[in-house]
Amino acid sequence: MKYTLMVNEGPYQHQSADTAYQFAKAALAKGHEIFRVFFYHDGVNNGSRLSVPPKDDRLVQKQWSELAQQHGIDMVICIAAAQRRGLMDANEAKRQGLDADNIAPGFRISGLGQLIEGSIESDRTIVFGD
Amino acid sequence: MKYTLMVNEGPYQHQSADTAYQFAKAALAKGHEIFRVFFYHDGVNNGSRLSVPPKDDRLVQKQWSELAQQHGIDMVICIAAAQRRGLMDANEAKRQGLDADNIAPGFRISGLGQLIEGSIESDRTIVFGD
Amino acid sequence: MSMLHIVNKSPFERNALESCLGHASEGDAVLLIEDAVIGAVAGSKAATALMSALPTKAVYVLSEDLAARGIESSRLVQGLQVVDYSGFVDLTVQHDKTQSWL
Amino acid sequence: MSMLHIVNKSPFERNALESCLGHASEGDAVLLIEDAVIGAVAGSKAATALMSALPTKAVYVLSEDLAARGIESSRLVQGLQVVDYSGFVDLTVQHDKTQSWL
Amino acid sequence: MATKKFMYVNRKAPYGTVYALESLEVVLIAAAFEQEVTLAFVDDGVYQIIKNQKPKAIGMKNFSSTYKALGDYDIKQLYVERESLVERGLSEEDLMDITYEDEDDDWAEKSSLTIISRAEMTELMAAQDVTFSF
Amino acid sequence: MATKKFMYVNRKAPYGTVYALESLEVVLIAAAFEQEVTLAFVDDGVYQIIKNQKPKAIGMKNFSSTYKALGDYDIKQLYVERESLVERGLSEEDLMDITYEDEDDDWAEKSSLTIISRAEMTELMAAQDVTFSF
Repeated sequence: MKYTLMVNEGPYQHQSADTAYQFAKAALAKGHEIFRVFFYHDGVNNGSRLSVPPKDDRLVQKQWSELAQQHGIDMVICIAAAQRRGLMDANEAKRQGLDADNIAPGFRISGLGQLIEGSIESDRTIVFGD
Repeated sequence: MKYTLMVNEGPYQHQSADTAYQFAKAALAKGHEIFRVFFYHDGVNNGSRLSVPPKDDRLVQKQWSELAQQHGIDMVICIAAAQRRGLMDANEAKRQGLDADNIAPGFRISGLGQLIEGSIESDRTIVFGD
Repeated sequence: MSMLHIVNKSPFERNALESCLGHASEGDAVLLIEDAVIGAVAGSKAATALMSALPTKAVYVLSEDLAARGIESSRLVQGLQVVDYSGFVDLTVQHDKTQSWL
Repeated sequence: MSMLHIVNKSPFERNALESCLGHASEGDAVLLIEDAVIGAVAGSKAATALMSALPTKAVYVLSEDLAARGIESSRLVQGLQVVDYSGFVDLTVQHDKTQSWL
Repeated sequence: MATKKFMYVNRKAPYGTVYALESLEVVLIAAAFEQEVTLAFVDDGVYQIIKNQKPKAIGMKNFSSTYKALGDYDIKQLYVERESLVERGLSEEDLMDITYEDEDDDWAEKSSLTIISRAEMTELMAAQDVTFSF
Repeated sequence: MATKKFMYVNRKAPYGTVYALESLEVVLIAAAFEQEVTLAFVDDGVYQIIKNQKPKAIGMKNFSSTYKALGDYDIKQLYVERESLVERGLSEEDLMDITYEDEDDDWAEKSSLTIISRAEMTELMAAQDVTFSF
């Protein structure tokens, strides 16, 4: 089966991002395909590379980066939600006249159309949120 | 009266930050003092300078910066919560070996003791959250 | 010595108002802000709980949040008092402590 | 053609489970994850609603979330089925669509 | 691409959280994909389309007029649950007029809002292919 | 500095949200300030101190042992609401043993947990100076 996952909450505050990650791992282990993970609302904060939690805790953002790189998953951060919350890649930061960016490896910023397209292309769409 | 405000949610996703800001403005207009605003949990994301919402919407993060500068309010971001969520000032970023920081003007990063101290020093502590 | 209880969640979605009313003391005040204001509408499922509270507690509703959600004060449960942000500040002065029901 | 309903909120705190059960069709399945698993404990205020659903809907509970919250499966309402993440994935295969009750 | 039935389920009040606004942003984009689009207003979500929203004093943008523009995007299936209105002390008269122009009927202006029962909402939900919850 | 009565009200289950963990982090810091510290476990908050928490399979850190260490920080007033337990099908036996050593009683180990009624919790809440809600 081909899946699109939607993640609507940021790391740590809610379990949603952890649940989506655990679901993705379990689906991949069974041979399914994760076509796309779309990060919306505060979910965009999963894509920050500046996070440094205590050493005995998981690093949610890095787990996503590693999963994407190991399995070639397309991880898309919604541009409109990201702009509100201050999640920027180098291009966007430049375009907005900002002096820094904070996106983590394996994520890309794009539009909401990627969510709809993912849901059309996939057999299943699963929403993880608050 | 002397107030300490605690803000526990990030900008936009929840109204809490807006409510805290409106409350602070109303209290200042009546001659009260805002001794400290302490940002905890996802509230630390109020302190990002990389946010660029649509032009017809408020810029929550900048409203805080301006309020702090106009009234000399001490705005403290909890360091432990900020590390989990990727909110960094230049010092912290350097100490953690990160290549960027994203804190907005008027905020400073410090420990949870600042919250307790604020509540001891203030006549009232008001919590804004989800 | 009395407490101002602040409730910001819809009573149709969450248990915050119910828990607040179950733990507020006589003479305390309850202030509804943000999405909690929709519980103040007369005839709603939450109205009964508010009416039961009124004999022993003052209940206030924030006008700015009512306006945002299109609620005229004529629609509210009888006995509720409408305050604006300035009144919110005054309530935190009149009551020497606050408790937020998150 | 059937729906997998996913509920992740405590039924004591939010109306998500109640709304889900009020909108699920016969033959649908309901999966409790995250904080929603605490509603599956026998003798709890939420148990009655789940028992009423069981004749027409399958109700599943995620084992990893039960373990996190210290709940043994012997404590659950009779008739609920415990699945792990691998079983969660299987449920999304068996049911051709899902609805999350956020 | 195949055509699927997309439903956007709105269960939360506006302004207290961003979900109502950002749900609407998804719907506007979805309109370009030529899929079947249905909006459901259930539980506190019915407040999203209430009349006379004035969020200026809480510092927020009034986005309620966007619902009225949905007809221009060919989105005209907005379903509101009657029980959700009644439980909140509301009725149909409290909702905004949201209309579309029917091209098959000489562009007559018709309501996009349909008030349905919980039982009917249950059937409508069961008939979807993809459900987004906000 | 004046001494104030601080209460930390925990109303949410652990792991589904971060509030339980980050509440505990505040409490540990607060211990250094020589104020009166009381913890209240109400509603879903009673799950924070339940026995046998095993969050490893959801990828999270097990922080429940920290509650047992509170005695070392001289935090020994943990109040649990009986009605909240009962509504969730739980009883006192489901809770962790959380103890402190009483320096006034030859370091005897005593329970830090007190189960009280909702009416008693109401009185306790009314007696505080500063209330943090999580």
